[in-house]
Order: sequence, then C-alpha cells, then structure tokens
Amino acid sequence: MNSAATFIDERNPTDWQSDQMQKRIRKRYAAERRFKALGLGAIILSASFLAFLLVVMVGNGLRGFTQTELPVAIDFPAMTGGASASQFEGTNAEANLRTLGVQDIVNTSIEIQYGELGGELFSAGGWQAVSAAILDNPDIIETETTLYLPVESEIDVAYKGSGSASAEQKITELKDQFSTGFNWNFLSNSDATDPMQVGIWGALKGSLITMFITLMIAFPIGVLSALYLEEYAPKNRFTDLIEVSINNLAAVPSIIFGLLGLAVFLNLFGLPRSAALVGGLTLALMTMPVIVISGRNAVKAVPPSIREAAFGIGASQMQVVFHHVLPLALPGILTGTIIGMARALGETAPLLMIGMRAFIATPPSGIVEPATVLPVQIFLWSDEVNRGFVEKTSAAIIVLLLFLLTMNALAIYLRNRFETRW
Amino acid sequence: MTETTAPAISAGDGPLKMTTRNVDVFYGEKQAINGVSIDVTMDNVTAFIGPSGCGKSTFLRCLNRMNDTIPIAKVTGEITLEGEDIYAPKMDVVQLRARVGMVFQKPNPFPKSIYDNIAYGPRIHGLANSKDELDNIVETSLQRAGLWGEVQDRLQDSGTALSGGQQQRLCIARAIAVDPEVILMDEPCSALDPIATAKIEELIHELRGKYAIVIVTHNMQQAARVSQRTAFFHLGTLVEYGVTSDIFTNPTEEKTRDYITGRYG
Amino acid sequence: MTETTAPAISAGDGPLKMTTRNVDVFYGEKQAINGVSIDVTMDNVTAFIGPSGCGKSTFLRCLNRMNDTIPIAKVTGEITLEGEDIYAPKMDVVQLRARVGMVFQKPNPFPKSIYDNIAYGPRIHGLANSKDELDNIVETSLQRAGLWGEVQDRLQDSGTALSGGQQQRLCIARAIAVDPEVILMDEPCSALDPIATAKIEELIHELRGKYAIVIVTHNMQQAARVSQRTAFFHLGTLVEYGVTSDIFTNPTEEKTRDYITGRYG
Amino acid sequence: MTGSILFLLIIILGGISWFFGRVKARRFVTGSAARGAVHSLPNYHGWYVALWAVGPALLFLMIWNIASPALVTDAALASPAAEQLPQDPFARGSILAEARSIASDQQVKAFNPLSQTMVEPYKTAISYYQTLGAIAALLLVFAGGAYSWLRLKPELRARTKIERITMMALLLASLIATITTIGIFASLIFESARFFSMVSPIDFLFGTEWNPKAVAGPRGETGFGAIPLFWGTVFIGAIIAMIVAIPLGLMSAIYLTQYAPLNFRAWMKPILEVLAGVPTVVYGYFAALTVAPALRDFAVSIGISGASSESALAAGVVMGIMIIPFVSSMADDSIAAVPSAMRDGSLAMGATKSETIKKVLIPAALPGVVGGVLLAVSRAIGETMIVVMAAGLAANMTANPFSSVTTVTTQIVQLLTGDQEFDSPKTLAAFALGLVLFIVTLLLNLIALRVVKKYREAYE
Amino acid sequence: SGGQGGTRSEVRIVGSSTVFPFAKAVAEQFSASGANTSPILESTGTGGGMKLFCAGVGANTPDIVNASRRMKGTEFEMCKENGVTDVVEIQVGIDGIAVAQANEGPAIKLTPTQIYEAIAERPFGKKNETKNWSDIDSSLPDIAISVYGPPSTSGTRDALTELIMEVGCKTDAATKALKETDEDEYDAICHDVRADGAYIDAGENDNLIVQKLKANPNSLGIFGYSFLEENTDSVRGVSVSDVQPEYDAIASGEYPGARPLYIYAKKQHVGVIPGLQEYLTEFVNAGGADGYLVKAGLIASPDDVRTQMTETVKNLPVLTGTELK
Ligand SMILES: Nc1ncnc2c1ncn2[C@@H]1O[C@H](COP(=O)(O)OP(=O)(O)OP(=O)(O)O)[C@@H](O)[C@H]1O
Ligand SMILES: Nc1ncnc2c1ncn2[C@@H]1O[C@H](COP(=O)(O)OP(=O)(O)OP(=O)(O)O)[C@@H](O)[C@H]1O
Ligand SMILES: [Mg+2]
Ligand SMILES: [Mg+2]
Repeated sequence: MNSAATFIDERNPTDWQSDQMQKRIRKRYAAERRFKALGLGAIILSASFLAFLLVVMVGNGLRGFTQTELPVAIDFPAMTGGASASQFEGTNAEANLRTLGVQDIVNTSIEIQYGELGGELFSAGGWQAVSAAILDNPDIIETETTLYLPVESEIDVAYKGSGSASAEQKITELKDQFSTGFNWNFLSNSDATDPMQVGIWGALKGSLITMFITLMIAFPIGVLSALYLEEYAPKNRFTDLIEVSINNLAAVPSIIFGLLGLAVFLNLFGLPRSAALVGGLTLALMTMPVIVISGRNAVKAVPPSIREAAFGIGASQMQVVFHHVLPLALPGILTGTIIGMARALGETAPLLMIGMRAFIATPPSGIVEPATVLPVQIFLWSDEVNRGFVEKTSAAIIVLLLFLLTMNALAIYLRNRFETRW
Repeated sequence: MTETTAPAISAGDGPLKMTTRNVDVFYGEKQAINGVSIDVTMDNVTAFIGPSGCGKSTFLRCLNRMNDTIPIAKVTGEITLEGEDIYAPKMDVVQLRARVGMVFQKPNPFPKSIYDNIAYGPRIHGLANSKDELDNIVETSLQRAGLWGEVQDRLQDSGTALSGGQQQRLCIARAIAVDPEVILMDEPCSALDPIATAKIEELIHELRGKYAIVIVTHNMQQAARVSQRTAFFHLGTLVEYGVTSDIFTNPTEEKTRDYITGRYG
Repeated sequence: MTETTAPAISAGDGPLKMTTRNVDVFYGEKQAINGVSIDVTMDNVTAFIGPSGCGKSTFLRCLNRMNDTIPIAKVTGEITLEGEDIYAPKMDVVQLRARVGMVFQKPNPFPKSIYDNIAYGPRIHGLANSKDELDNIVETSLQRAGLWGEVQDRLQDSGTALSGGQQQRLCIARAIAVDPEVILMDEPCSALDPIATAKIEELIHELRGKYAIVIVTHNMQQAARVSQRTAFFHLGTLVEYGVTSDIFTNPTEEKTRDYITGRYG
Repeated sequence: MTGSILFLLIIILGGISWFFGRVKARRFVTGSAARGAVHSLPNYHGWYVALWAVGPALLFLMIWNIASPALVTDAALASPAAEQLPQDPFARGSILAEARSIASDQQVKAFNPLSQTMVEPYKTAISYYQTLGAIAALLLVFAGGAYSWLRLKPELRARTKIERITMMALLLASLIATITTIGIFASLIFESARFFSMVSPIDFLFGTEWNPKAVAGPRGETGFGAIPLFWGTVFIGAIIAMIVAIPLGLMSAIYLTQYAPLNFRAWMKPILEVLAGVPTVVYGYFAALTVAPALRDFAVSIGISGASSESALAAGVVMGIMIIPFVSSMADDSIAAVPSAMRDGSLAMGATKSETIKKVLIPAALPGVVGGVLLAVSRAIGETMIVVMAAGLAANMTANPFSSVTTVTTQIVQLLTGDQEFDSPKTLAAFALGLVLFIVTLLLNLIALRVVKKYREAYE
Repeated sequence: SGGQGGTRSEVRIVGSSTVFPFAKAVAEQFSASGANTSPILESTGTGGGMKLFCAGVGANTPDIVNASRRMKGTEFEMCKENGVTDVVEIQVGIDGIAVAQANEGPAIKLTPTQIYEAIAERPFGKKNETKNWSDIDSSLPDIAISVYGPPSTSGTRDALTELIMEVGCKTDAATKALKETDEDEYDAICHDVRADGAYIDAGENDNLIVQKLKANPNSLGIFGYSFLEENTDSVRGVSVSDVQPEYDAIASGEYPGARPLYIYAKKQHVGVIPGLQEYLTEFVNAGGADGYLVKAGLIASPDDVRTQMTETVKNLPVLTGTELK
C-alpha cells in the first residue's frame, strides 16, 4: 500500500474501525431497521383495516342469511275444504292459489297453535313461504303438514343475539321449538317493510341491468376514444381539449354526475325517473373516462416495434390499429374496464340524485322500469329504524363485496397474466 | 436539387433503383438530416455507417416514408423510386411500403404464429387468391430467408417463441413475402449473437441482386463484409459515399478516417 | 477456489488491491458469470472488454456488492478487498461501498446542488466534523475530478444542469469525496461526446496510482488508450486477462482475436 | 313488418351488397398483378357498397321512427272512434298510448275500456305508416347499393374512404367526453345563476353561518354562508383523511417498492388495492356503525366531553383508509419514475437504504408525490357517501375532531332529498355547492396533473 | 311510458321521508295479493316531492306526493300553473314530535316555552345566553343544555318550529304582537335555532341518535314518535306541558307536538293510472286504529277526520287553494 501513500498523506485516511465510526454505523443501521419496521407497520395497519372491515361485515352479515323459524301445523284438508293437489299444477296454479286465501289459512293455523298472540310471533309475510311450498309440492295440500315459518323480526334478532326484553321472554318460553333455516327469501325477494321478508334480488337485478347499460355505452365509446387519442389524434388545441376533458371527467366527484343526470337526462330529455336506463347512462359517463385512460395506457404499452413492423410491410393506419394494436391492448383495456365497472357497481351518490333511492318491491324487467341498485339498497336499509335491518344491510354488503372482489380479482388476474407479453 | 449534388455512381453498378437529392429532415425545429443525396442501385448492397445519432436511421426511414409515423418529422428534397417521386401527393404510402420493405434493429415478429407473420403482408395486399397460393408464398419466403428448414414443422408456433436470430430472419422473410423491390435494414444484427449475425450476413449475400438492399450498421467490419457501397454520415450530413473497399482503406475525408480508426463513436 | 485459477500477475504490477477467485453469478436460474478469477492492483488501470451481455457489468458490480440490490442475483466464490472477504457475513456493505466507489454508464448526479452532490457521501458517513472540513472535501474532490475550475462559482446550481461530460466528472468527484480505495467505472464514456470522453480519459490517467481503477468499456480503442491490464469476457467467462498491449497486439485466444478484429459484437 | 325485422332485413341486404361489391371488385385483376392497378382489396369495395346501402337507410329509419308516431296518432284521431275520447289531454293521451301498445301487441288487456275502441284505427294507421317507412327504407337500400356498386372501379380508393369513416367514428366517440364536460358545466351554471340571483355570491362564499332559511332574516341574512361547509369538507377530506392516508400510503409504497420481497409485494399490492375497490356506501356504513361509536367511546373514556358519535374523525379516518391505495399507488409510480441510476448512485456511495430513500428518492419523487396527494385530496373532498352516513349535519366551525361537522357533498344530498320547499334557494343551493365543488376539484386536478407531468418530463 | 301521451301500469309516489315507511307498508300490502302492480315509492322529501308532483300531468310525473306538512299555497299555485288543477288532499294520520331522553337520564319535564328558550337563537329577541337548564327555570336540573334534533332541511324541523317553538314564543305578548308589525323579525325570533352547539343537528330515523342519548344521559333528543316507540327499551319520552308523548295523548291532540300527515293525489290521474284510487283507499283503511300502520308507528287520525277521509277517497273532492295558507 505504499504506492497509495502519496495520496493518503494528502488527506486524513478514514479510519473505518474507529470507535466513533463504528458507533455511527451502528446508529445508522438502527435507523434503517426502524424505518423498515415503520414501512411494514404501515402496510400491516392498512391491511388490517381491510381485514377488520371484512370481519365486521361478515360477522354481522352472515346472520342475515339465516332466519329463525317456528313450526306451524296446517291442516290443509280441513281448512281448504278439500282442495286437490292437481289444482296447483300447471298454468292455473298461481291463480288458484290466490283464490285459496293462503294468508288466512296460515293465520288461523297459527292462532290455533299459539293462541291469540300467536300473530305477533310470526313474520307477517310468512304465509308466502307456504304458498311457495304448495307450488313446490302440491301434494301437501291434501295432508296435514307442519311447516317452519319465519318468526317476527324482533324475535329473530333476539334469538340470534340480544334483543328487547319482551322478545327475550318469548324466546325463553318457546325455547326448544325454534329452528334456524337458510333464508332463501333473501336471495329471491325484493325490498319490503318487514326485514324478515326483504331480499336483494330486485336490487341485484337492477344493478345487473344498470351495469349492462353502462357497459354497452362506456366500453365502445371508451375504447374508440382511447384509440383515437393514441393512434390518430393530431397534436393540436382541439385534441388537447378532448384530453383535458377526459382527465377532468375522471376526477369529477361522482355526485356531480348525479346533478348532471338530474339536469340533463331527467329534466332535459324527460327520461323516466328511477329507471335503470338513466342510472346506466349516468354511470356510463362516469366510467367512460376510466376506460379511456386505462385504454390509452394499454394502447401505449403496445410496443411501437409492432406498429413499425406492420407499417413496414404496408399496412394502413386502420389495419395497424385493428389488426395489431387493439388485439394486443385488449387485455389491458379489459382490466381497466373491469375496474371502472367495479367502481360503477359500488357507486351510490349519483343514483340518489336521479330517483333510484326508491322503494321498489318488484324486480325491474326492463331498462325503463323503475329499479334500484345494490349499493343504494344498502344505503336505504342502513337508514331503517327496524333493528332487523342491521344484519340484512351487512348481508347485502357481503353480496356486493363478493361481486366486487370477484371483479377485482379478475382484473388482477388479467393484468398479471398479460403483463409481460413483450 | 441540381444534378451537381448527385453522387458519382460508377459504371457497372447496375440499374438505379432509388435516388435521393438534397434530402433534409427536421424533427420539429431540429434538423437531423442535411442535404443528403445518395443513389441506391439494384446490384449493390449499400451500407450506412456513422456514429450514434448521426441520422442513419432517420435517413433510412425516409426511403419508405416510415418517418410519416412520427408527427413532428418533416422531410424535404426529392426521393424517387424507379423515377417516381415517393413524396408526391398521389403516391400511396401503403403501396410504397409494400415495394420498399423494412427490417428493424430489434427483431419484431407479430405475436402470432409463424405462418400468420409471413402471411399477413400478402393478405392485406391481396397477393394470394387461394390458400394454396398463400401457402406457397409463405414457403418460398421462408426458404429465401433460410428459415424454412428450421420452422417448417412448426409453422403454427408463435413467432415470438423463436430465438433472436431466427426472429430476425422471420422478419426478413416477412418483408420478402410482399415481394418488395428494395429492402431496408436498420442495424439488423445489433441485437444478435455472432452466430446469428453470420447467418444474416450470409443471407444478405444471397439476397443481393434480387433486391436492392440498404443496411445501417454500427459495426464497421460488418459494413466491410456485406456491402459494396458505403455511405458515412456525421451529424446529419453525408461525409463520404463510395465503394466500400475504398472507404475503408483509403477514405478521402479526415472525419471518415478518424471514425474508422476508432478515434470516436 | 484453488490458487491454480489465479491469473498471473507479473512483477511490477504494484500491490494487490482486490482479488477474485472462481466467482460465479446467477440471476435466478441463469448463470451470468462463470468462474472468474481476476486480480486488481493498485497501480494499474484494469479494463473489462467483451461483447454486449457477456457479464462485464455484472462482474464489476460484484466488486462492491451492488448486485445485492438485485434480489435474484446470487454471487458465489471469493472476492477480497485488502485480503478481507467482502462477502463474509461480518463485512459491512455500507463501509465496503464507501471504500469501493462506483461511477455509472449514464451520469447520475442527484437532483441537488453541485455542492450537495459531493457533500452527500461525506455527510452520511460523517467524514467531516465541521462546515469548513466539508467545504474542503468538496473542493479537493472537485479539483481532483478536474471540475473545480468550471463550477467553483456555481456550487449551488443543480447538478443536473451541467453538461453530460461535466455530470460524469461530478459523479467521479462524488465518488472520490468519500475517500475510496478502488473506483469502478461502468462504461463511463458511452453516453458522452468525443470531447467529453477525452477529458474523462485524461482524468483516469491522472487518478491512476492514487486509486485502484477498474473500467468497463465497449470501445476497444478506449481500453487500449487508458488501461494497462485488460480482461476479455465472453458469455460470462473470462477468456483472456493480461497486459493490455499484449491483448491487443497478440491475443492468445482465437475468440479474443475475432472480437478485436471486429468479427462480432 | 315490425321495426326489428326491417332492421334485420336491411342488415342482411347490407351483407348482400357487401358480397356483390366484393364480387365485382374481384373481377378486377387480382393477385400480385393487381399491385398498382387496383387500389383497394375487394373486401374494402364490399364495405364501401355495404355502407352506402345501409347507412342512408338506417339514418332515414331513425328519423322516421321519431316522426311517424305523430303521423300515426293523427291518422288514428281522424277515425270516427276518436270522437268519444275525453278532452283532458292526459287521459286522452293515456288512452291513445294504451291503444297503441295494444295495437302493437305490447299489451294485452286494456285498463281503460275506451282504449279498446281505438285499437283498430291504430292498427290500420300503424301498418300503413310502417309499410310506407319500410318501402322507403328498402328503396334507399337499393338506391345506395346500386349507386355505389356502379361506381366501383379499380382506381376507386375504397380503403381510404372506409378509413376516413372509421376515423370519424373514433373522433365522434372521443367528443362525448367534451360534450359531457360541457353538459356538467351547463347544468350546474344555470341553476347556480338562479341561486345567485337570490343570494349574493359574497354571502354564500364568505358567510360563516350555514342555516338555510326559506326567508331572509331581519338583517337580510339568509343562512347560506357556506364557509362552515367548506371548512367541514377541508377538515375531513384534506386534513383528517390525509393525516391517515399520507403516512400510511407513503410508507406502504416505500416498503412495497424498496423492501418487500417479491412474493410479499405480489400479494400485498392487490390487497391494498381492494381498499380502494370497496364501495363507499360500505365504508359509510362501517364508519357509522363501527368506527364512529368506537371513537366516541374512546373520546368519552379519555374525558373529552361533547364527543359526538357522528364525528369528523370517524368520517375522516375511514375516508383516509379508503384513500390509502390511491396515495400509495401514486407514490409508488413517482418513486418508480425516479431513475434507478439515482438509487444506485446513492447506494454505491455507501448510503443505507433508508438514507437513500429519505435523502434521494423522496426528494426526487416529491413533485410526483405532492401531485398524487393533491389528486387524493380532490377525491376525498368529492366523496359523498361516507360523509353522508358518518359525518353528520351540524354545520360547525370547529377544529375538534370529535365533534360533528358537515360537508359540501352531504349538504347537496340533504338539500336535494330533504323536506324543504321546492324552488326555494335551498334546492338551488345544491347546484351552487356542486359548482363550487366542481371548480375546486377541477383546479386541484389541473394543478396536480401539471405538477406530475412537469416532473415526469424532468426525467425524460 | 314517458311523455304526455304515455301511460304507466304502476302508481308512482314521491315525497316525505316521514310518511315513507307508512306508504311503504301500504304499497306492500296493496300488491301482496297479486292483483295490483307494486307502486314505486321514492323518498324525496316533502319539498322535492312537491316539485316533482307539481311539474305537470302525465305519465312521467308522480301520482301521489306524501307530505309531512300541509301543501303550501305557493306550491298549490305552482301546481295549477303546470296544469295540475285537481289535487285531492288526504290526511292519513298523525305524527308526534317526541322529546325523549335515555332511560338513565335525570327525570325532566318541560313546557314549550322552556324548550323554546333552550334552543332558540334569540329567545324573545335577546341573544341566547343559557348554558344549563337551570338557567331557564330553577326547577329544572342543573345540567348543560344539549339537544339532538332534526336538521334545518328536514320536515320534522318545520314541525318542531311550528308546533313547539312558535307556541313557546307566542307566550310572550310583546313577541306575539310583533307578528303584526314585523313578520320577518317575528319569524326569525320564533323559528331560528341556536347554532352554538347546544342544539345539535342529527339525522332523522337514525339509529345512532339512540346511542347518543344512551351515551349522554343528560342530553335530550327530538324526533318522530314512531322512532320513540320503536326504541322504548333505551329511551323514554319527556313530558311536555305535563303530557307524555304517548299514542293516545298525541291522537287526541293533547300532546302539543302533534302534526297531521298528508298525501296528495292528482285526480286527473285517477281512472288513467291503474290502481291509483284503490291505493288511496287502502291507505285510508290501513290508517285506522286497528290498521297495520298503527303497528308500524303511525298515530291514527281522529274518528271524524277518518270518516271524512273515507268519503274523500270515494268522491275525490279537489282543493280550491283557499284552505291552504
Ligand atoms: N422521433 C424523434 N424525435 C425527435 N428527434 C429524433 C427522433 N428520432 C431521432 N431523433 C434525433 O435525430 C437524430 C438522428 O437520429 P437517428 O436515430 O437517425 O440516428 P442514428 O444514426 O440511427 O443513431 P443510432 O446509431 O444510435 O441508431 C438524433 O439526434 C436523434 O436524437
Ligand atoms: N437484473 C438482471 N436480471 C436478470 N438478468 C440480468 C440482469 N442484469 C443482467 N442480466 C443478464 O446477465 C447477463 C450479463 O449482463 P451484463 O449487464 O453484465 O452484460 P454486459 O457485459 O455489461 O453487457 P453490456 O455491454 O450490454 O452492458 C446478460 O445476459 C443479461 O441479460
Ligand atoms: Mg439508428
Ligand atoms: Mg453493461
């Protein structure tokens, strides 16, 4: 090391082994560890928020999928005056059932079995389960059958957890007779006053129809705009204007889209209130910029070399775009579309402004029929006075989250699958 | 655009294929090519050499108007293909590019099957009337590119699954498939290993005479090996253009000499 | 790891600074360096040459454990600095990197003032006890890197506002400021123009002897100009290592000859 | 012939004309000999003919569909049965509508007996006009098809024409965004203008009391001072939410990009993204039902009196959680955009990772991070459901996070769905608030995008 | 549907969120038998509902508006202007504004005047300086005034100001006289609620309000009677003028905070929209003392009103506008 002596003489050599230096290094490493722990902590904290939210929702909501039931013995032959099973088969079944007066039959049976106050034990719409049972198996109409019917909401809540004193007392009285069944109503019914009778099917169907409209409008417009802006648009003021408006739209608060829908679709165009069509249009305007932006990124990610290759053998601009760029960008566009659609599916605020905050007891059957959507249903239920709605709200949230998580997972899968193509 | 700027083409160079006169290229404000005049002949391979950023690629891309795809690029001067001005308004770029094929620095097969890679050009130009004819074009193109033997059993495999050298030959085959008159190659070997490079060089030898070939390279030895005419560019100007062996053994310009002896670049 | 693989270092090479024995480097499954043994001495500038992708940078980055930053990289074999195994568990990477400085291909000044760029190292390592001392370190480092004259009046300007060549010298000054023993340079001139290149080469000449210097270059002429020892890599193996002038005039290996005469790369 | 069958027929005819166009074009020279002689492939000639055949016909049908109902009604009303119709326009219209839907088989049973009488006239009129429309449309198909077919010749630049039409379609699609923006602005500005004609903008923007009254008070005060709302919005969205989101988001991004093993990152990143995917109504419910009571209990237990269960803190914290992935992905991008040479440069000097991050990466990424935070803020202040459900309605100007404040978005929802008198400034105030919100988020975004863009350019 | 000439097969209802749950129950029962299409019911608030209702006649406007207060003269005018000339008013029941506290809270009795003095911005024209209830009347407990009540946008708030505050305010002769001389000032003095934190805006129908009261036993809450009834195990009513907010007291009008609930229907739509009249009938029938709406928390109207309403849904007399103020 003599050769370096000249240099070392010029400067104080750094003594890395000195105590002072070692202490300093130890301190630096400690800071390093602290910083890293802080980062890990941040992530764990964020993730545990999510876990906590899911646990709370699932904890509250799973109970919403079950219902507490009590047995009711119904002596059909006696009460119907001998209706025959064949009446409830085939096309006339429903009409015949209506004339049968199932509700009265059930109420009488309940009174016979549980006395005067029996009516207060059962959910008012419980007789519909009997109707369904008859349609399902008409033979029971000729026998004496015991059916399990959902109890009144307050008792249901009390049986599942803690309820009011009066309900608790009824529970102790009838303790052994209760049973718990899966609440099929919840999956097949629509909104109702009685939490025991509510279901998400109406809202879910509304969501599906709304999403369909959103997709049909936002996807083609989004993709075409993305292609235009990336592949065709000349650099000029006009293009800048389009670009600026798309970027801005992506950032406009969703409630403003509600105000737009209210002013334009309802007031100006006179489209019907509460309709999935208007909801879908409003959400489409909101989703489109998301699709355009992700679409542009996907188009941008197609390597220029592919375009050059195609141009190089004499493909025209349109051929390059539709033969090469679009197919290659499609997975990316789809990912963006799914994310945009997931956002639209979870959106509530703009829909409140255009009348989708309605009580709608029948599932919509078309795009101009009044409809509501899952998140709005959740919002409506969360505002209900009746305590039976708490678990229903959470249950509906579980359903909504299932949809969204599936969509997000799909998007992530698509992204990972096609990420490293080139 | 006077004839005085035309480079001397000695007798025996074969028929003229493309001529360029006083070509300037601008990227926005910036001038990338400054008054270049070069003739491309049928029988010779022409090589463009020069330090990085001197405008070789830019100039090459003028020859099939690939610069049109860069919005800020502006080309002036005269470029002809068989006497037709390729920048004339009535010239159809799509047809021009079919006649002047191009092979790029990095092999860029489409992410499709080998067959579809080759068949794409003939399909969009409607060169084949039947499946048989198309098969035939694919086969001859691959044969010309010396790739047929290696891929004939797996024409349905993806073109991107080939090795780099094979990909580059696939790209050459793809260019040949539309039956071009000129083939432009922009550093076709720079992404390849020595063995693949050797194969491509051999291929160029074989293609010579059938197509007019222009090749850009940063490897002077390669230029010396494959070309008969060499153009040396520097900062957007054409410093020297002539017979390859002359340029390498006896350059007339100081700059050329410096470059060839490795004083910079 | 037997001594038999050690390269011959002739007498007069000066004291040994770093040694490597049988170094293998893997990126995941892929082996990028295969059993390389090289000695770096104090008095010579060592150049690594070889075709692109042969592992020059990879090997260079082993010498100050910069490969640690690539999660999939794995290094085996023995590398010592002044006899200490730098991959030993007790080796402190922070200190190691302070002792073995590095200059990169593209100048990478921090987006801070020139002063702060230089002062960064001394500050984090606590090399200066006072403002004066720090000023002093900054000044001498810049002087050594031949940049003082050009920047002394604008030490507070951003480092990124300098020209490319100045930036690269700034990076060298920054490396010098922490008082390293070895300086590794990975193609330090490849992003620079000829004039800036010449300045850096001159600087290397001046620094020689004060620091052990290893330089990677793809420009063989540059290797010939600045180094006294040259190592030629090919596909991850060390093909030939010896006195620069021997390698260039009289290589023992066929591959080296092919490379130097430009048959590939 | 119903509309859909006609539509189908036109499409089929379009297909046929495509075929004929193609056949004719194929008879021009083909193959390699065609080069130079024929401009476009037969396919494009086919498309050219098809577009000519279908385009005008469909356009006509569209106009016809809008115009013909009125004609049909006129014709139906001319029938004798129409004389018994009631004069009341709504009842009359409703009967006509019912009759029409029965006549076109969309409805079976008539609710109003009068409708039944009108069915026949309607049926006649409908079939008359439908036939008329159909004949005209088909004529247009043939005319368009024949005209274009005759024009086919080798030099016809069919491809160029098709390409031009395609590009027009693309351009139109991208114009929708601009139209929407204009639509938003227009729908807000008109109602806001009406509002500001009743309430002075000065009072609105700078008034400190939000207590909307239908009638102005004795001193002319209207209770439309929006400052408390702005404060509530800023307090929840830009202060509390950001206090949660910035450190968590930034540190998460740093850990994930700089420290985390690849596996961990691959799992954790999507999990964090899920936080942004949870619908806001769920967050709102969560905030109102779980977080808010917990925070209030906590506040009471540490002796803060007057803690409200609809606290700014609950809404802000939950909103912050929602924004975490937003901040972290922006930070992630910005840090990733710092050239790795910068990081290597610092590490090669012997800096530890955290020193590199703190002294080189973050300062270099700062503009990007700031831009990201601005975007996150704009997102947070525009957020509605969480605050509607958890923040309360009290327009307090307080810095106590445990008390209740209200926000612009909450008030918009309240004003438009509350029990207030219609047409009062209260309804219009919602649009004025919307306008302010729109402008503020717009400005924030413009600034943020500019900052981010400028900074990206610095490295390119 | 859509447009003047369109039609629609289901009844559309908009309006008050207070009437909403009752209307919902009626709608459900109405369609349960399967004979009628289920009506579409939207909670837009009374004012929002009026705006939609009065926008015109036709399939794209609602048939019924629910109201937690009587239609205002201005609203009626607007209706007329837009062609909605035949409006039928039906009183469907009564809602009480209940003052309540947690079961654990200290017993307290109030009068409208005391409530007014506690929550008004300027009781009797002077700035409200009261901090504790005892500041108002020494017989009241010495605890801080803290009242959770409806926000200014809600109909319950209108009821609060009209039924309780104004009553309290009028007890002062000077203030009462002001009504003739300076009505604006009178309105401000009697209606404005203090904004210094003693009165806290809280959502209606909000389960959280119960928790708030439970957590702050010293606070009072003001909300609809149905809500009180629903939560009797945690909160109890506070008597006003010695009357407890109980069913009978409210029904008889003895309790001061009682207000009628209305629905308004367009006669022009009757006979055009299927089921409209049947729905109205169902609503009136359901509002009887033994009807299911009472179970749901509605207070039945007095018998004479009910008889009159039964007539009304049969004959559908239209409003002239003079009965509205
Ligand atoms: N798309 C572009 N926009 C702006 N400037 C460009 C563009 N492409 C190239 N340039 C500039 O034009 C000049 C010539 O570039 P060109 O790519 O033709 O050089 P080259 O000789 O091919 O270099 P290389 O050997 O590195 O490929 C350079 O200064 C380059 O920066
Ligand atoms: N981070 C990495 N991950 C995986 N493989 C890598 C990585 N870095 C380099 N390699 C591979 O290791 C081999 C050696 O690369 P290296 O960068 O060391 O080559 P080089 O000689 O420096 O080339 P060049 O002259 O182009 O810089 C190459 O095959 C390269 O693809
Ligand atoms: Mg190039
Ligand atoms: Mg390298």
